Amino acid sequence: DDEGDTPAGGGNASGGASGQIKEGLSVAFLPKQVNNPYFTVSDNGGKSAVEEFKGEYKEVGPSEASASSQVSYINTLTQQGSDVIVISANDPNAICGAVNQARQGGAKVVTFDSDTNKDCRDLFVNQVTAQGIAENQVKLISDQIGGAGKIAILSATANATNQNAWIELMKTELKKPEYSKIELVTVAYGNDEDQKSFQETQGLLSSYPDLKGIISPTTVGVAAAARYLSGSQYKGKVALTGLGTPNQMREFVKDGTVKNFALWSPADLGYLAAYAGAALASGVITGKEGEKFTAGKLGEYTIAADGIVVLGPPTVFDSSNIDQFDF
Amino acid sequence: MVRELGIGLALVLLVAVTTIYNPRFLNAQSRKDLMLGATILVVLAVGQAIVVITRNVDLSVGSVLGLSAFATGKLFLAMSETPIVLAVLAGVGLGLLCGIVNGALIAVARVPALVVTLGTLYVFRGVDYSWAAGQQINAADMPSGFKRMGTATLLGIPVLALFAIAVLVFAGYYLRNYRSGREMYAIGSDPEAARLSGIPVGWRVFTAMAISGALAGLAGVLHAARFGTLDAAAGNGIELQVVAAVVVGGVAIFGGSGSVYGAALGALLLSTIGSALPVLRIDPFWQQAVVGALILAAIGLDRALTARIADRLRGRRARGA
Amino acid sequence: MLKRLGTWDILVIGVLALVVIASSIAVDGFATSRFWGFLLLDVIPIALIALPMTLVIVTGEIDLSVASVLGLSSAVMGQLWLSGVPLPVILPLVLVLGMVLGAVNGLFVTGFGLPSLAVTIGTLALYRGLAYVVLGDKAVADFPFSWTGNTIEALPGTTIPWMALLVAGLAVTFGVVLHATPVGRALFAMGNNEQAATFSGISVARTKFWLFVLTGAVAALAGFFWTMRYASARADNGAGLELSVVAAVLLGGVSIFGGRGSLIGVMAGVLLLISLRNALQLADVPADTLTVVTGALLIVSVVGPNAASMLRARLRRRRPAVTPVAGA
Amino acid sequence: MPEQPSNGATLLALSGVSKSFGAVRALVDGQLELRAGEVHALVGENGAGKSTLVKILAGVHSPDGGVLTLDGEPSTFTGPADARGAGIAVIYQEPTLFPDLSVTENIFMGRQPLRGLRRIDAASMRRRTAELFARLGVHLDPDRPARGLSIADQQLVEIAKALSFDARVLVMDEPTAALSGVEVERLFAVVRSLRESGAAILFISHRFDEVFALCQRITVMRDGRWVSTDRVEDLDVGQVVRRMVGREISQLYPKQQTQAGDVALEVRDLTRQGVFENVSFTLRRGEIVALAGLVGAGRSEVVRAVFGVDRYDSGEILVDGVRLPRGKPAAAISAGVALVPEDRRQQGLVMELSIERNATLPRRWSLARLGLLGPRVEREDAFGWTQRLQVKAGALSDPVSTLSGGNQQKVVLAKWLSTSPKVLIVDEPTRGIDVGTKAEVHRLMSQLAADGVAVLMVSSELPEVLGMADRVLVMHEGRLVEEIARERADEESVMLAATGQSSGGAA
Ligand SMILES: Nc1ncnc2c1ncn2[C@@H]1O[C@H](COP(=O)(O)OP(=O)(O)OP(=O)(O)O)[C@@H](O)[C@H]1O
Ligand SMILES: Nc1ncnc2c1ncn2[C@@H]1O[C@H](COP(=O)(O)OP(=O)(O)OP(=O)(O)O)[C@@H](O)[C@H]1O
Ligand SMILES: [Mg+2]
Ligand SMILES: [Mg+2]
Repeated sequence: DDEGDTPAGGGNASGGASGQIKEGLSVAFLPKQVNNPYFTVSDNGGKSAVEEFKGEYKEVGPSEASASSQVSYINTLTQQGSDVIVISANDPNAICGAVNQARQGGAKVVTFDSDTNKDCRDLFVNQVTAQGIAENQVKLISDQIGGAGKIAILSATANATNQNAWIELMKTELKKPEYSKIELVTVAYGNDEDQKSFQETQGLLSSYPDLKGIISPTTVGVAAAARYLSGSQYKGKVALTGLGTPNQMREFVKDGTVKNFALWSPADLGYLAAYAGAALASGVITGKEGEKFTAGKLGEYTIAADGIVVLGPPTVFDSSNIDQFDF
Repeated sequence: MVRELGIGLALVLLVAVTTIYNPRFLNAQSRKDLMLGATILVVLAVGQAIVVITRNVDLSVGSVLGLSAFATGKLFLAMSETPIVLAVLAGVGLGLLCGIVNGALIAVARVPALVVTLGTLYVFRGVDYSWAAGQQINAADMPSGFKRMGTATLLGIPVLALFAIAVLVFAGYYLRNYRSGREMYAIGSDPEAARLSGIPVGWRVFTAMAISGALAGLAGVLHAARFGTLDAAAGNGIELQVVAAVVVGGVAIFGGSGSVYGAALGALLLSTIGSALPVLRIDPFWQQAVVGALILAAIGLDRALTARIADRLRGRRARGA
Repeated sequence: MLKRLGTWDILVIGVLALVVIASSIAVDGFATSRFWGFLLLDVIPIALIALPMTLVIVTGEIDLSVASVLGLSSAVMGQLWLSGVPLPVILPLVLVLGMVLGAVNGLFVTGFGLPSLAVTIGTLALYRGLAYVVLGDKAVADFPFSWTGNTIEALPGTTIPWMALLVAGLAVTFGVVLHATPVGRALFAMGNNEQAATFSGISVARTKFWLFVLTGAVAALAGFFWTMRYASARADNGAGLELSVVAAVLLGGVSIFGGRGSLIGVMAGVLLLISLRNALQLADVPADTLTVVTGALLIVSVVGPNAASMLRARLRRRRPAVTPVAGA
Repeated sequence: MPEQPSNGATLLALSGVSKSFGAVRALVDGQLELRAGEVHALVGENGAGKSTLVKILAGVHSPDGGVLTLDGEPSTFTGPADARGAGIAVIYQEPTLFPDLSVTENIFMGRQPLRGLRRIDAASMRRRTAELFARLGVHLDPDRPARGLSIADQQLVEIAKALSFDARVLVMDEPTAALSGVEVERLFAVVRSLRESGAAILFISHRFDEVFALCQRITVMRDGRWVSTDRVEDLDVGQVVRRMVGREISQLYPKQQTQAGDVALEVRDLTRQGVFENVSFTLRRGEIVALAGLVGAGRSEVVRAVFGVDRYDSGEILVDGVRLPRGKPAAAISAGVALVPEDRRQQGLVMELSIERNATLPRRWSLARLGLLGPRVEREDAFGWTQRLQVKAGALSDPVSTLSGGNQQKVVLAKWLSTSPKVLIVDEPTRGIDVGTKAEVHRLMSQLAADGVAVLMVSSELPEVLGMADRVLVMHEGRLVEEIARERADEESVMLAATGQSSGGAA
């Protein structure tokens, strides 16, 4: 990797160059759960960013995804005086108190992947806009089923904020005239557990014999659904798309179960979050809407309303490009 | 036998009701899914039943499963040409090793199984996590032959389920027809009397723990074959489900009675509930509560049955002299 | 007073002191009042539930449903709050709920004579399931700060949360009940030998029943604390906590077969478990290693004393030990 | 008397064998010689060390000292499996069945007949069980579980188990204790045929008629020591008893004459289906009433029901004219009833608790001040009675499990005497305690009766019954069959009633 600026967007007075980021910042990544491969990839993205701006990187976190143990780790980071805490929240509220204590102690807090309440953090690095996901997913499934038929959604948990926002927008999207022949019959919840998602897929296909397609906007769900389909009589007959990682889905794209699916780059997400945190800690930005900063190789980003930075549109993976990715 | 019959009946009833509601619940695909869904729990329940029959318990099975599943993946990563037989043996061997650790602590140091296996539940899982270090092994990393095993069928029965059936039949036959098997029941029934009868109590308990470990190891390999995607969290928290399956299956938690067939039926019942509730479109939030209520109902029923039998026997005691 | 402590209590307290001293020297930030403030907040729920759990295990039973009672209480709190019930009313309601849940356990165990391990595995699933039924996957988070903030408020001029003081008070109460009252004597007696206890005029079943009720109430109280501390009522609150509590109680020297243990040991065990965990966390030891350490500690705590006494026996005289096989 | 044995070779012998459990010296000098074709009796008081000796023969205990010779070779057993391998079959005093397993499996556990691939041959196992039962005249379903068998049936299964060995040495520790005459006769027939085929048999019993009818030689033990071994022809019952006890029996029972007062306890028509039926009796202040009968007659069940530990189906119990509620020991205690149970290890004491806590357990509430038990309250209180009963212990805070059996028994007595009972029920009060202490206990009971306490004593020891009681109530198979006044009570009258042969009797 070259660590020079990418000439995207061009230098602007209020935006900073990466050169202005202080050296030696301590940046801690606190994923929902260590040992979760998705977070391992994105934290490693963050690690390469921290190495670029010569900070101290570390990853800490609980081995089970619970808010209470995350709080304990936030407390620890507070005591250790971390400059930047990059966190993916297990609960939007439960960690608020601890996070705010960390901020009072001088830390800058950036959430990524999964946000807290907006007054508990300085910035939220969003993988993609909800609107973007909704448009993308509906378009993918519509193309696969030929624009007509019954579809279902296999979501994560019923209270997953981002999932619910996406599903709402998908419903709106489906009202558009070009999708008028598509009917969304139900939303099932696989709780982001492999086995549960697997069983829910099975249940969907039993309950709706004429189901044409499934959207599963969660990596666990789409992989479980794909695995179910590929080993069943529905393989190739029921379309499936969603958000998944290339490594998990490669198999199913190659055997024809899944035509295409989408995802952002988790590594880039971590990378951007690290830069955002460093920019905050270095005083390059304060978190106000409209401020700009440069995130290494990804180029320049602008802070949107409510302190949100959006990574970019998702990548669509299919058999032609999937082998170019490894995460 | 009465107990097994009761659970079998409950199972038939559940399948019948679900099928009436939605006939596709019993089509070829769905039958296969049901069997596959039960496979891992059945294998674990068989091992757990053997342990519980000796008046012990093994809470570490979930962690052993996770460790073995991940090891299988790692093995294929290191040598993608590994023959399937070898992978299975490796997984079983690793599980056996864990079981030996448990068994040695319990039988040699003479400490309660509950505490030891609660400890190794943490230790094995921690080792698993450190080893994995957040790595995920994907379906693409596994040889296709191994993955085919995960979905292939033989005479309409999934190959993985055949493993479970083989384990079940073998264990059932062993417990019924071999001296050491019967001695496990004797130990659970009255450890002190077992000692007086010259039964090598420590050694048998050790063996039971080792078997449970080995079967958890096998379950890990089956998990790897079935799910393809692996991380270190496989089998997390499954131990209570396994104990529940065993208890629902009529194996007395204080040892001495019950059968592996009952335990397997218990596992089948629990996993079938898991599959049936979505098909019945029952609010997913109710599922866990239903499972809990069922466990209570099963052990309550079991006790009622035992009490009735005891009463009948007491009545017969009117022996003239 | 000191000479009344058992050897195990002294050992646990000694190890705790060792951990504290070693960590103060080796781990940056350990010997700070802020660390101990955080630590005590983490200790509170486990310590709280460990109190009645100690009594339950001393009588030879176990209650694995405590964390689910905590979760169900939290869920019910959330639902009540959503439907406009004020918190001062919610608190007693939740305590009553905990008592009812505990009574169900107690009924199954003492009324129907079922093994508590099996019963409470069942209610562990049932209560957690009911928590989801009540609140679904929602989180209720709009509790007033006057409550959530006050729950974790420190005593003026210190970092010690006032709740910790409350728990300490409860611990003293439980300690006195267990070690210096007729009730405590009865608990030890029935844990050692239920039959002999019955022959001494102790109502074993009734005592156990009320113990389960008490455990339910305290678990519900812990649920209230949990909800307030994290300002979030959720059905999955405290999931898996039962194993931590049992581990801490066993580490404190309570015998899983009943009849042996002390509350001082248990409190030292809880502190040892949490302070070791937090200290290692502060020293950036990965979570995986923490898991291993927890398990190893538990194993050593049971194997250690046994191995020592077996060794002593072997040294003294060579004769076969008459030990029944370990039970479930 | 049967004919001479086929040969007299010594199969198994013990000499100078000793065994201690902590401070209890169960066996000091055990001697025994079992010859082929001979039935050998071992007699001695409770606690003389007979069962301990049996367990050494069975390989359950390894002796602290002494020699065990098998076919003339010194050997050691490291476990029950060794003894079994040497052809020794043992019937233990307490049945050791597996309640969850079938009767057949119980008989053949660990030695099931095998067929190909070392599999258990269930059919032949069941067939052999049926044969054994036929031989013993037992009517039991071979497939029924052992749970719920009566003590007698359990004992029969144990006998069948021992017979199934085809053992060279058969050891029977009180096999007939729970059996009735018919079964005893069948057993004896089987034992005699075994003897004729050249087996060596050890027979332990407290019934001298059986001993004299079946055995060729008698070994007497006292306080863990061998006393004598003689041929039956050279002995009579009186000699055996003297050797067992070591002194004249009359010295043992210092009975004070007392005046019977008001009725303290009245039991009316107490019935528990299948256990005891229509038991009625009264107990007056100052009286010692003995409840005699064979083991298994239901005496313990009756007194447990009176105390409220066991349930009963009908009838009523009055203390000082006030009815006791059912199933509430606490109520019985506060009404002034005390029960010293027969099994001190299981029922009398909490073995892991200290002496002081055991001794004060029933009175823990009355000792508490403001609901609290201070650190010294129990010790001070326990001191009185333990001192008076001369409990030998290091400290009162030691666990009661560290005491010798006799001292444990004293602690149980102290525990109940300190409640100042109006009605004292003692079940086998002197089981397992040494001769000296026994006299002390007897003196104490006399003293209490003299002080106006009503004493109900369950005892299997006839001399104790005859020596202590003002009246003897005799139970047979769950019914109260006789009431015998002190003057008319003798060994014969009590034994006749107890074995159900008195047929009405004069009362
Ligand atoms: N496991 C043990 N631990 C401690 N003491 C024991 C143990 N077994 C026996 N004793 C003691 O050893 C002594 C001898 O007991 P043993 O059972 O051999 O007597 P016994 O002659 O069989 O009496 P009985 O006629 O009542 O059966 C008794 O005082 C008893 O309490
Ligand atoms: N566990 C049991 N299950 C079934 N029946 C039993 C059991 N224990 C005792 N009995 C029966 O109850 C009756 C009374 O037994 P118990 O031993 O109490 O009599 P006892 O006269 O007190 O004799 P002991 O001298 O042994 O104290 C007997 O017929 C016996 O067979
Ligand atoms: Mg004896
Ligand atoms: Mg008796």
